[in-house]
Amino acid sequence: MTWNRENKWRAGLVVLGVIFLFAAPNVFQLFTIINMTTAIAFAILALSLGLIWGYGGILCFGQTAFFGLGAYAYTVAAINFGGSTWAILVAILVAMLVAAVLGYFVFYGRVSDVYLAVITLTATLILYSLMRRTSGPEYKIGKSLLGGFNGITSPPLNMPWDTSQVLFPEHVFYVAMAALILAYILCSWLVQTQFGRVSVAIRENELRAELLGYDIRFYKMALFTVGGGIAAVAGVVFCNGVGRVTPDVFNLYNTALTIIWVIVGGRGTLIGPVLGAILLFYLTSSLGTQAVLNNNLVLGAILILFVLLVPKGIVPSFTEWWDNRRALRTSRRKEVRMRRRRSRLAEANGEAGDER
Amino acid sequence: MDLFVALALQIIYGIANLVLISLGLAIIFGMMRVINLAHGEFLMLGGYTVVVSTNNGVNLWVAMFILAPLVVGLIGVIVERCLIRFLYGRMVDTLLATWGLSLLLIGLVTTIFGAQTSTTISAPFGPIQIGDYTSSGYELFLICVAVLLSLAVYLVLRLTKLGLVARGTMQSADMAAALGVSTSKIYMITFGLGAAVSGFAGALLAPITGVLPTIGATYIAKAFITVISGGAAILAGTASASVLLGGINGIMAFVTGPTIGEVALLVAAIILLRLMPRGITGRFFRKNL
Amino acid sequence: MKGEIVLEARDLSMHFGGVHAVDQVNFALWDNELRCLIGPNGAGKSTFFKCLTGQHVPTHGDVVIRDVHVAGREPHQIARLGVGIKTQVPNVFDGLSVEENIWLSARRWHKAQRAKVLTQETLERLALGDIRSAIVGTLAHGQRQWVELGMVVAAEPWLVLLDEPAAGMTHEEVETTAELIREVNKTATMIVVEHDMQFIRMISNKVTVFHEGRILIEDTMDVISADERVREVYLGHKSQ
Amino acid sequence: MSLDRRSVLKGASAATVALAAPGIIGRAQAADTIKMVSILDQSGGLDIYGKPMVDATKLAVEEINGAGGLLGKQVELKLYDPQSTIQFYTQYATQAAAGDKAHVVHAGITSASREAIRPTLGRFKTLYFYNTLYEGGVCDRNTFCTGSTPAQTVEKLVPYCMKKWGKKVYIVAADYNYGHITAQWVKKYVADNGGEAVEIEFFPLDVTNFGPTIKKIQAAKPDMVMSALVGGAHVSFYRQYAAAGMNKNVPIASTTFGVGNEHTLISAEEGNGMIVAYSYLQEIQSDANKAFVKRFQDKYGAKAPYLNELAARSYEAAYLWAEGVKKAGTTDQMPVIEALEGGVSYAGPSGNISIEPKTHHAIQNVFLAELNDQKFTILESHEQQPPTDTLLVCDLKADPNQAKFYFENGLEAAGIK
Repeated sequence: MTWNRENKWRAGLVVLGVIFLFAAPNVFQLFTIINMTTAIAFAILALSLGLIWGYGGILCFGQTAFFGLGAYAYTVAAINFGGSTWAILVAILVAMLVAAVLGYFVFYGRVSDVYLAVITLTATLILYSLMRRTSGPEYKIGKSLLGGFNGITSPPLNMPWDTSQVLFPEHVFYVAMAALILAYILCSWLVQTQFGRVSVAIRENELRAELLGYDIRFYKMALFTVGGGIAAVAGVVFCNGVGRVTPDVFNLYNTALTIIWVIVGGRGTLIGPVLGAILLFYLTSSLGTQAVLNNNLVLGAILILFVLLVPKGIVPSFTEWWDNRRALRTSRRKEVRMRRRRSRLAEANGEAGDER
Repeated sequence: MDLFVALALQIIYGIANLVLISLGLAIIFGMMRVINLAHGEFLMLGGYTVVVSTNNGVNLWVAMFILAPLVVGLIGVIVERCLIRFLYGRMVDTLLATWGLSLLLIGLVTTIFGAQTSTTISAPFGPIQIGDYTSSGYELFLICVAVLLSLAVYLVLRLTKLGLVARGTMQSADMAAALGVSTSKIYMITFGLGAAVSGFAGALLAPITGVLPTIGATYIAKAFITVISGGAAILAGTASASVLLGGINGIMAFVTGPTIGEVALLVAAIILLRLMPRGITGRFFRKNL
Repeated sequence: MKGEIVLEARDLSMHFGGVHAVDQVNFALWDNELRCLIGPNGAGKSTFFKCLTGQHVPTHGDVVIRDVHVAGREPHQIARLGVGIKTQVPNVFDGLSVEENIWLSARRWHKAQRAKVLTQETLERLALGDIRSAIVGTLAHGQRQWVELGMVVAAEPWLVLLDEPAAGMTHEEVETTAELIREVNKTATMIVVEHDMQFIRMISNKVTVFHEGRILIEDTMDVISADERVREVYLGHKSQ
Repeated sequence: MSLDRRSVLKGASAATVALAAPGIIGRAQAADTIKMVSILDQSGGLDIYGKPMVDATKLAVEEINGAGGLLGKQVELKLYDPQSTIQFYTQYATQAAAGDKAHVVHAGITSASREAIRPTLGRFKTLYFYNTLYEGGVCDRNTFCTGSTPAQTVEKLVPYCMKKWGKKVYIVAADYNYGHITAQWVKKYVADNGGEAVEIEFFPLDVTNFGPTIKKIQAAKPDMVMSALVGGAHVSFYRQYAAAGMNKNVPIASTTFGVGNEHTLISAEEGNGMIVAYSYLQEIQSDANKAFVKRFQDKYGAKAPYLNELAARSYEAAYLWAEGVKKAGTTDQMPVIEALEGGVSYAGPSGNISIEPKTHHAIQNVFLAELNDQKFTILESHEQQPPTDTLLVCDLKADPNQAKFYFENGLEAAGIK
C-alpha cells in the first residue's frame, strides 16, 4: 500500500498548521490575523469540494449552497438561541440534511457529470433568488429576520456553553484555523477508510463498483452529505470573519470560484484546494489594493497563464516535480556508481576507460 | 383576446431570447464538450461591437449582421488557437481557462472603454399595435431572426463536414477523433462559429438591453442551464429546452411576477434533469441535431 | 449431475424501439454448471447478459436467481446475491493499483482481516503477484482482463457471469484464461458469453446458441458444432 | 473590554492581546500624513457606480493637498477595490482601520456593503462616511450618510409628476432591500398626495427580459411609472419599454435612473421626457458647479464619466470631512464628529451641504430634472432639505450610543406607516 508516504506528508502539514495556529498571532499584525479568518473559511469550503469532487468524482457546481446555508443557519440559530454553541451544530445539521435530500434527489435519479453540475448550480441560484427577496418583517425565523439582500449580522462565537464570553474577531482566527486543521484531518482519515476508498473506486468506474455490489448511489449521497457538512463549517467560520451573511454567498461568482480554487490547487489532493483557495484569496485581495490595472484583467491573465503552464494544479505539479527530481537524483547517483564501478573494472582489466 | 395575443407573442419572444443567448454556447459545448464560461462575454463583445461602431457612424444593420459576428468570431478563433486548443480532452481545465478568459475580456473592455459607454442606437421598427396593446416590432423581428439563425446552423451542421464531426461527437465524444479528419481545423472553425453566433446574438440584443462590460454575467447561468437541460443535441436540445424553460418563465413572470418567474425557470430545469438525467435530447429526439 | 435450477429467464424480452434484441427467451441454468452463450454479432447474447446483470431493465419477462426476482433491480442488488460479473469491455479501476482493485472486491463482502487474506490469495491464484502495485490503467489489455477476473473471484461468488473474458487476447493468454475459468468453476456456477469456438471447446461442454434474439439450440459442444443451422448462422458472419 | 473576556484564549497567545490593544484603544499619532481610505468597487458589476466616485474622490484629495493640505499635513488617499464582493469590504475595512490606521474611511455603495463594514469601523473607532443615495435609516454616531434619501427626493418627485401626468402610479423596483423600501416610500407619498399605486413589481437584479411586465403595465393603464430599478441589467427595462412604444404613452419618473449613468446607456429618443430627482446633477448652472465640472473633465479628459450624485457627493463629502477636521483642529474621531455635528458646512457644486446632527445625514439641495437628448434639464430646485425620513426614527442627540440601521427590515418594522 502506498499510504505511508502520503500520510507522512499529511502529518507534516498538520504539524505545520498547528505551528501556524500558534505562531501567526505573534508574527502578523492584528488586521492580518482578523482577515485571515475569511481566507481560512474559503480554504475549508475548497477542502469540502476537493473531497467530493477530487475523491468522489462529484462535480458539484453549487458547493456554496451548503456554505451559505451553514452561514445562514448558524446566524439564525445563534440569534434565536442567544449563543453560538448549539448554533454551530444546527448549521452543520441543516446543511447536511439539505445535502442529503439533494443528494438523494440527484444520485438516486442517476444524474451525473455536467447534468449534476447544472442541478447543483441551479439549486444554488434558487437560494440566491429567494434569499435576496426576504427583506421585510414577514420573513423571519423565530427571532431572526432574514434581511434580504443586505443579509443578517451574524452573532459572534462565544465560548462553548458560556454566552458571557464572546470571542473577538482576532480570536476567531484560532477557531477558524483549528476548524481547518480538524477538517483536513477528517478528510485525510475519511479517504483512507473503506468508505473513502470505495468512493475513489466509484470515481474511477461506476459500473465496476456497482457490479462488485456497492450501492454507488448511497456512497455518493453519503459523501455529498459529508461534503455539505464541512462546507457548513466553512460557512460558520465565514460569517464570523465577515460579521455578516448576505445572499451573495449563493451567487454565480462565488460558486464558480469554488471550482476554480480546486482546479488551481489540484484535484485528487486535499491540501491542493486549501492552497488554491488561500492563494487566490490573497491574490484577488492584494489586487484590490492597487489601482493601476483593472483587477479582472490581471486576474484573468494570471488564470489563463496558470492553466497553460501548470495544467494539473499546484500540488500535483509540485509532487510530480519532486518525484522527478528525486528519481533523477537516485538514477544519477546510480549512474555515477555504475560508472565508477565500470571504470574500476576497466582499470582492473587494464583497458582504457570507455564511457560507453 | 388582445392581451392573449400580445402575451403569446411576448412568451414566444422570451423563448427566442433564450435560443439566441444559448445557441453559441450549445455549438461549442455540443461539438467540443467545452463549457465556455466566457460565453456571456462573447455576447457582451457583440453588443460592444454594435455600440462602438454605430457611435463611429457605421450603419446599425452593418454593425449587427456583419461586424459583430465577424469581430467576435475572429476573437473566438484567436482564443481557440492561443488557449483552448491546448486543453482538448481536459474539460475541467477549460472551465478554469474560460473563467480566466471571461475576467480578462471584462477587464480589457473596461480598461479600453471605461465602466460604461454611451450609445446612440435604439430598437428599430417601432411598436406594433395589437388591439389595446403594443408590442415591440423589434422583438417580432428577433423572433424571425432566431428561427432563421437556427435554420442556418441546422444547414451548416447538416451539409458540411463540420456537421459530420458534430454528429459524430454528439453520438460519442471519442468518435470525432476516430474520424481522423483534421479535427484541429474543425475545432478552430467550430469555436469561431460558436463565438460568431454568440457575438451576433449579443449584437441583436444590443438595442434592447444595457451594454456594459459586466453584463455577460446575467446571461451565462441561464444559457448554461438551457444548453445542458437540452442535452447533447445542439439544435433540438437548445430549442426544446428554450421552449420549455422560456415558456414557463414567461407565463410565471406574467402571472406572479419576475422573481417567481426566474425561480420557476430554475425549478423546471432541476425537475427536468432529474427526470431526464441526460437532458431532453438524451431521451427524446435522439437522432436530431 | 443436474442439481437445482439456480438461474432462470422467463419469457425475457428486450426491445430497443422496434428492434427485438432479446425476444421471449426462456433459459435455465443448473447448479455448478459452466454454460457458454454463443452467437454471431447482434444475436442478442450481450443484451441478454445485460438483462441478467441488471444493466438493462427487460421490456418483458423476468429473471429469477435462486428464487429472487431480479428483473429491474440495480446491478449492485444483483451482485449482492453473490453474483460475480465481468463485462465485455474491461471495467476496472484504472487509476488504482491491481491490489487495490482486488481489495475493493474482497472488502465488499468480508471484514478487513479476511479481505486482506483473500486479496493475497486471489493475487496468487491469478498470478498477479508480480504486478500487484502497478496502476491498472498502465497494464496491457490481457492483464486488465485478468484483474477484472480477479475482482470477480475475490468476492467468492457462487454464480459468475462473464462477458467475453478472452476478447482481444493472444493465444497464450486465452489458454491461461481458460485454465482460470475452469479453476473458478470448481467453486461457482458460471455463464460465459463468448464467440471464440476454440475457447469454448477448452472450457465447456454445454452451449446455448443465440440467433436473432432467440435461443437457436442448446446442447453439447459436439452436437452444436455438427449442427447445420449453427454452421449456417455462423458462416454467414464469422468463421472460426 | 475587560481582561476577563480576553483571558478567554490567553493560553493560546498572550501576544495577541498585546497586539490587539493598540488597535482597539487608539491609533498612533506620529503619522506625518493624514490618511483617508476609500473602499469602492472599481471592478465587477458595481463599477458603473464606483468608478466615477473614485475619480471624484481623487480630485477632491488632490485639490485639498494642492491648497496646502489639512492642519499643515498632506492627505494621503488609499484606494481599495473590493471587486463587488462583500467579504472584501470587511477585509479592507479592517485593514484600513487596524492596519493603515486611517483617519477616515469613505466607503460603500450598496447598503449590504455599508452594513458589513459599519460595525468594524465602529469597533476600531474609525470615522466613516457613506456617500451613496440610499433608503435612509442609519443611525450611528460614527457614521455620516451624505447621500440623498427618499424623503428628500421621492417626496419632491412624486407630487411633481403626479400633478403633471396623473394619479395612477405603477411602481417597478429592484427586488432587494433598497428597492422594497424605496417602493414603500413611493407608495406612501403617492397616497399622501391623493394618488393610487396600482401595482408594485420587483425585479431580480439580473433580469434582462422585461416583456411580461411591460404587458402588465399596458393592462393596468397607469398615468405614470415610478422606477427604482438598479444596475446594468435593469437598463434593459427602459429600452424595451421604449421599443414597445410605451415611453410616448406612460412617462417614467425615477430616483435611481442616472446614478449609474443609465441615461447615456440608452439612446436619446428612448430616454427623452423622463423625470428624476437628485441632490446633484452635472447640469446644475451654478458657477461653482461649472468650475467643478471643468476641473473634473480637465483631469480625466475624454474618458471622464458623467458626474452624477454619487460622484459629486463623494467629492463634497471629502471636503465636508476636511472642514470638520479644520474646525476640530485635529483628525481624532470624537472631535471631528462633534465639529461636524456643530454645524460645519461646505459650499460645493451642489450648493450648501451640512450635517443634520440628530441623524448624521446631510441637509442638502434637491433638484428635479427632465431628460432631453441624454442631458438633464433642471426643472425645480429645493433648497436645504433635511433627512425627514431618518429623523422619524433616529435621534443621536438623545441616544448617542446607538449604531442601528432602522430601515433594515422595511418601514413597518421601524414603526412608520
